[in-house]
Amino acid sequence: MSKFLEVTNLNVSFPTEDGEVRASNEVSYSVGLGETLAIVGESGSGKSVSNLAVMGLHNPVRTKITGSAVLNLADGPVDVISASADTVRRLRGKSMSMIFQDPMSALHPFFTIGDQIAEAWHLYNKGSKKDGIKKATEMLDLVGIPDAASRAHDYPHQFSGGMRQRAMIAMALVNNPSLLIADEPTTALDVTVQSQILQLLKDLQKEFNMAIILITHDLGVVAEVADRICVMYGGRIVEDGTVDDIFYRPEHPYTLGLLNSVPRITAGESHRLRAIPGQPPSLISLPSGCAFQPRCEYSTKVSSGACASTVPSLSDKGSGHLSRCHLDAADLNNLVKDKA
Amino acid sequence: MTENILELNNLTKFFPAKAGGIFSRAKGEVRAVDGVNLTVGRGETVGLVGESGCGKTTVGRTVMKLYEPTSGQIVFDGQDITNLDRKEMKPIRSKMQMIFQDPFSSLNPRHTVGTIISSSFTIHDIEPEGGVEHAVRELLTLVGLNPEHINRFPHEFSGGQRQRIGIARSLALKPKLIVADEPVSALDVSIQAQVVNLLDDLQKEFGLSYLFVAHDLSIVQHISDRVVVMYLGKVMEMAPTRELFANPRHPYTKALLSAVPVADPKIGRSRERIILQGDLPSPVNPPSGCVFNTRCWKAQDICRSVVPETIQISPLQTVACHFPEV
Amino acid sequence: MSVMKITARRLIATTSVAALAASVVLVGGMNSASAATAKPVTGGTLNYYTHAEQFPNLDPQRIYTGRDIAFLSSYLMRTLVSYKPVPGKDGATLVADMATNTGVPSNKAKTWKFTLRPGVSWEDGKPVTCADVKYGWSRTFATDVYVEGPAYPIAWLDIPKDKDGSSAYKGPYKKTGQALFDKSINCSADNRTITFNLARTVPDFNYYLTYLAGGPVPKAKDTGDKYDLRPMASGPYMIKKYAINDEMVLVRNPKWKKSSDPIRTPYPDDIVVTFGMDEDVRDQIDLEDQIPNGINMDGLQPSNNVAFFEDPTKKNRRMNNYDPYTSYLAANNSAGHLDCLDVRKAVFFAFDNQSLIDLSGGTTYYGEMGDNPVKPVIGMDYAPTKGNIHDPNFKIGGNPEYAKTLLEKAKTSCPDAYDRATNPAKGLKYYRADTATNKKAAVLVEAALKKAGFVIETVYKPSGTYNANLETYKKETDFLSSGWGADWANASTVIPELWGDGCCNYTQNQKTPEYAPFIKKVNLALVELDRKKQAKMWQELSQYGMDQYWYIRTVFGKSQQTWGSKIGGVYYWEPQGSFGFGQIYIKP
Amino acid sequence: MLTFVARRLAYTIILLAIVSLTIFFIFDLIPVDPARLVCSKQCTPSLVEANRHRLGLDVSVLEQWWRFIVGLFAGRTFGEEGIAITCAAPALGYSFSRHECVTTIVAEAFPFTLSLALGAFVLWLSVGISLGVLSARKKGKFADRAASVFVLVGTSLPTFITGILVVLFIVLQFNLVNPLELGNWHNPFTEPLGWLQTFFFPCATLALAYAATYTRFTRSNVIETSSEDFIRTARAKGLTEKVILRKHTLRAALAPIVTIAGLDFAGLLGGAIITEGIFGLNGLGRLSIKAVTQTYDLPIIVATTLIASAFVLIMNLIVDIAYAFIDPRVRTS
Repeated sequence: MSKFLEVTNLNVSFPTEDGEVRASNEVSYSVGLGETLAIVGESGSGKSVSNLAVMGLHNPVRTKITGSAVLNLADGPVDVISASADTVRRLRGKSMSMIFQDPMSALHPFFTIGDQIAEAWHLYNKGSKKDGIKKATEMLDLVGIPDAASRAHDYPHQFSGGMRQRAMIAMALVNNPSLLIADEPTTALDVTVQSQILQLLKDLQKEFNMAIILITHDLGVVAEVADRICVMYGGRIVEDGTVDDIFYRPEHPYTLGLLNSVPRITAGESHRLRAIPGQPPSLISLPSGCAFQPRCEYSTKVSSGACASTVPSLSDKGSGHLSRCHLDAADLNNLVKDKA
Repeated sequence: MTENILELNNLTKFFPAKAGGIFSRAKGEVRAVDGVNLTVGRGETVGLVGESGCGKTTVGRTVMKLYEPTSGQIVFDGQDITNLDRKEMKPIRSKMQMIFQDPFSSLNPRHTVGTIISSSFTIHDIEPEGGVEHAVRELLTLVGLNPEHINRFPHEFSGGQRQRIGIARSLALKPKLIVADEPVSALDVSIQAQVVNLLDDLQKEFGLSYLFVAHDLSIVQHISDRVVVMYLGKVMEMAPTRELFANPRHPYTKALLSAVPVADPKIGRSRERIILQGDLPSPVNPPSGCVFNTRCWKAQDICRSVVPETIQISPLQTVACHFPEV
Repeated sequence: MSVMKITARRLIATTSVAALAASVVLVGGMNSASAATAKPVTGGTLNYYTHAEQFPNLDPQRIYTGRDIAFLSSYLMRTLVSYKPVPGKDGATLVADMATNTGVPSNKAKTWKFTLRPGVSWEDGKPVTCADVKYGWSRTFATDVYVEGPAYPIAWLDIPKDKDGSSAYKGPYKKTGQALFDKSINCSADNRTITFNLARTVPDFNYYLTYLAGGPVPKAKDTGDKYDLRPMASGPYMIKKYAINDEMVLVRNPKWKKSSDPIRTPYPDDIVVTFGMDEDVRDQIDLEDQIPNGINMDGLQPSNNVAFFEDPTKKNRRMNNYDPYTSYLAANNSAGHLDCLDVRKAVFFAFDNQSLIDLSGGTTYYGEMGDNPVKPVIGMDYAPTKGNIHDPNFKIGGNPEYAKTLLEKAKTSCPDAYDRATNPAKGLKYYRADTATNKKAAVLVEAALKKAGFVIETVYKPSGTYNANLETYKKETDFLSSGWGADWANASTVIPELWGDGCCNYTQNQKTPEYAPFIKKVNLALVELDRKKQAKMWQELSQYGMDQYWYIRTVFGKSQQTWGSKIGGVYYWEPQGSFGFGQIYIKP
Repeated sequence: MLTFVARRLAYTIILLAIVSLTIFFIFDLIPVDPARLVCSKQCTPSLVEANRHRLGLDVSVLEQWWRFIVGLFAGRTFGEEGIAITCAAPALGYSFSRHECVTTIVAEAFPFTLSLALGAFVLWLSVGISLGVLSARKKGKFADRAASVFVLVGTSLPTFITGILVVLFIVLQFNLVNPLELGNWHNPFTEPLGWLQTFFFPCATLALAYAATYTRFTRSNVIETSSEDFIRTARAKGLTEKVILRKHTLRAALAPIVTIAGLDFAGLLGGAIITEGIFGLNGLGRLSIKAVTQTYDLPIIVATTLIASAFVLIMNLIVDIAYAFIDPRVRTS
């Protein structure tokens, strides 16, 4: 059975004066209805780029996109990469929606929250202006904004950060889309508000049976809401697996490093953090071979210097857990144990 | 020599809330910091946490005398610096340094790294042993940067490296206290760990004291000896790190901790979560009684009318709550 | 938008303006419109255009400029006596206008009598009376209201003076001293004969009556300051519209009778003056003959002169004449400045006059070196002086060697002045208005003087306020440049004003030992009734001042006029230094 | 909002008082004696003194200023004894060189300035904004390059050059306007064609430079706004590009233009000296420049300077209020 969104071999690059920025390289992932896929990576890992491509939000002139991203809609599949711009536009907001990191700048400062939500509704529904505001109020109520009927007439700057993000969600969901792409939706928010928003997303997913793609750098957030995780590094997916696969059976040295570098609130004794040395690579001049190789403490363990010369393939060691590393998962495990 | 490098006694900082225009009078005041008592011991790291708008950054800046305190007392290294003027603060400033959140805007883009770091010497008219350049190179080495890069400009460095430059600058005068205002929150996860480790190492090497202002509880837990939790300008709870995280006494601390996502799915799934309702009230018009009462699930009538006393629960732990957790 | 041309001529125009008469010095071989040979025709609209936004004044008692007197007296306002409206030398002849003759002097020219012609009337039909003339004269005394016009009546009429030198009569509005004034001018019973009683002999009194200021104003129509906008007409035209910054429209005055006016014949049906024309646009109109029935009232910008005056196809649309003005460089003769004849002479011989004249347009358009404050066009009062430009050592491009020898002489004759002029720590100061042209000129002056061993510094003063501050500057600077024109064909309006106790003596010569005998002779010359004898005295006085080098150099200026191809009857009216407006007609 | 307006109004009035007082002090400091300027051949001390009295310069600066302020509200009488001239309120002074109350002179000049400013304003806004939007939309393409040439020409050619070229070629060479009628006033309501004849070319000349600036400004604002997050949001909603541009981008991109356009317009209301000069328009700019350079007519200089600053201050107020309507963040905070 095919999943709702199937992204296959997606390449996104931007030609610039300094060279081609290869932001997304042979990226493949999929997400089903009711499922949450987290895409994890640091800044510059290309984690947002492929999703913007799915939404058709890249500047068509300045972006080169190849590969496919198929939405399996009720009336048949559509490849949003090859479809016409207008076709993709008609899917935006209706079949797939997106929310962004900074809800302040993502909302138009000059229009009321209600108007902005109603505008999205009017695109795909017939109704009077009044109906639109009514629908907007309904949605605001749904996302937990108290006194929604009067708050609908407020402007974004009159909302708090958390409420703005709720309003963004209300706007994204007003046409009942099957896919919600949430790009760092809680990064700009305080922790107490973050947990509210994450809970809201979970509740709404249940209610609407949505597929959610959560783009984030925060492993804590991922651990709490994701079903599957794709870890990205240097524009490539380096590891892809279930939450437990990634957190308890990581097969890529980068994933491992990332997990180790996060201080854990539950850890009893404070220990020295195991930082990953070096800097993330530039997408313009990726290292040859494995992009992580310059920072990888295990690269010397691979014979014949393959790490520096050959890009490892994203291989499935069974059970749908994929990793892009020259080292075998078992070998990696042994090396980690040796070190400890 | 006193035991504490820094003592804040009932520190208060109010900002006038203006409505604009030259004839408008102040409409009220933002009670950014409202009666904060806090100590930082020598060689100790005190984490100052809370959500945005809780006043933690204002505390840091008031300590540095970047803001004039409205009332209260700041004692640094045994000396009351509350009412010192700019000139009198100058010798103090060399012993008290600040690291900022944004490594992009806190470094002058037109100056080389060497100039930026050596400015600490020139401002205070200090000639370090072996000359300024030698000292700068040593500092660069110390924070893990290539000393050969002394003549490069800030934009030639990555975010983490820039934060290292900021740290090198603050270390130039061998300070006793460093106020670190969200020093890693602008950095990527893998880089955050590098900087946190660096701060750890430097503390061990120089016996530094840190007042570590951050919103990221996991980082604070990792680096701090003691943690102070603030909410709407007031200290809610203060405790040794382990105590605080293992056994939070203030409902707000508890909610805050439970809201922090844990990078461990199993724990995340199993633990009980407290999701606070609503948003932070406005600091211009804070709730009466306990400032947390509007979001507190344990709030009673008394919470809405009486400001809770700060209770000493154990020698090192205080909490300001009518109904602390047990 | 216009860049103000601060040429020497402009400076003159702002300090003083005048008219003169007598002998004609047409520029040899230059283009000048021939007098009307064709028969003039009546009809059409005559256009004038100017960059100025208005006439400086229309109120007769406030007018001092030759061009405006020429214009207004030709069309609008008659005077008791007028200059003959003809080209050439004859133009300086006085003719009776509203009066029946050019005046009858008696009592050693202390009493002058005039009689009004019958039929002379205002535009409202009322006759012009002696009372009107008397009232007109009285207005000159209202110095708190009118300051612009000539002030000869205050100096001449037999009215006592207050302690501060002002007249005891304060004009018709304050009426202080009215009885004193009433005694000085008498009207006959029929209100047509007017008698002026003067405090001293004024041989050339009747020349003043060519000024509009000496003309009548009907008391009933006097609107004070506002009379300047709408004066009553007595001439063949009257004002239909006068809007500052816009235009003036003159139409025929139905009450004017040819029978009462021996000198005017109105040709155009109406006359329109357009104000505020951009200078580039104005010149372009002339160059391309855009308005064939139009006349440029200002003259072209110097940069356009060559294009117009050297194009033979335009030869009937232009003229180039000596104007009434002399521009001069006055030396500060007071102690502590150029109080040394040898030094002043050295400056004179050091000057590179050729370059300076070339800079301003050359001898063709700007003017020629003069030898006198009095200009040849004035007639009998001018005679070439000895010395200065006629000195064998004078070189128009400068003679630094000779200047050096003079300076060497000064070292012993007046060591203080020598020291000031040559000591690098002191040096001479030359105050000039801060304009582009002056800056270029200053370079030439400084270079020439330095060559002769002088130390000189040019001090630039704000150009807009330069003239207003001349009284202060004249005491501080070592040189001051300005200009002057005679009020009429008598050096009595030149020499006392520039070197004596008149308005515009910038030489600071009053404290020099040479001044006392000079002013004594000036006062004698002023009351000399024998015109020939008087002329001789002026010539001697010119020579005297030039010998002292009170003026270091003088330049006799020229001016140019241009007009459209359908304009006929143009000539240069010598005494007014302007068009003879009254004879201009539109060619069919 | 009402208190905001009232407060700003009070603020504006006080500022105007300060500005006017400053103007009086400045003109007092300038080393020019207007009393001396107007007398010609015979500048005796008594004459200068009489003149000072006539011009009202024989009292202290504060007194001069106070008389001016009183005159603004109560009218003023100049001169005395039989020839007194009364200027009705609001009296801005009396010009002895123009023999007219300054208020009348200004009232005559203002329609020219207003016509010029308004005409140019409409032209440059419509041209500037549409070109700016076009070139932002076609960034890097031919239309954008053509627009950038226009911007270059418009911003680098000073008005005095374009103005003279326009006059010399269009007016004189092709005889589109009779040079003697250049600058004639025509009532735009009763003689629209005459008005156009007088004002079209000056407005176009003046608008050229401004339109170029506004093209550049609009272009960069539209490009900048297009990369704003909320535009991405609008796109993510599924809005068409047309709606995004018209509703979302332009609304935000053009808001700052209100401020600069208001102030530019206010600046022009004080008089466009160069353009008025070239085209012979007797507006406030020409009035002041002539008063300064030719007649040193102090009452006119004071009045025009004050009027120009009043326009700027008042327009500032209007712009602020307008901005509050456009940008809810200003309104509600």
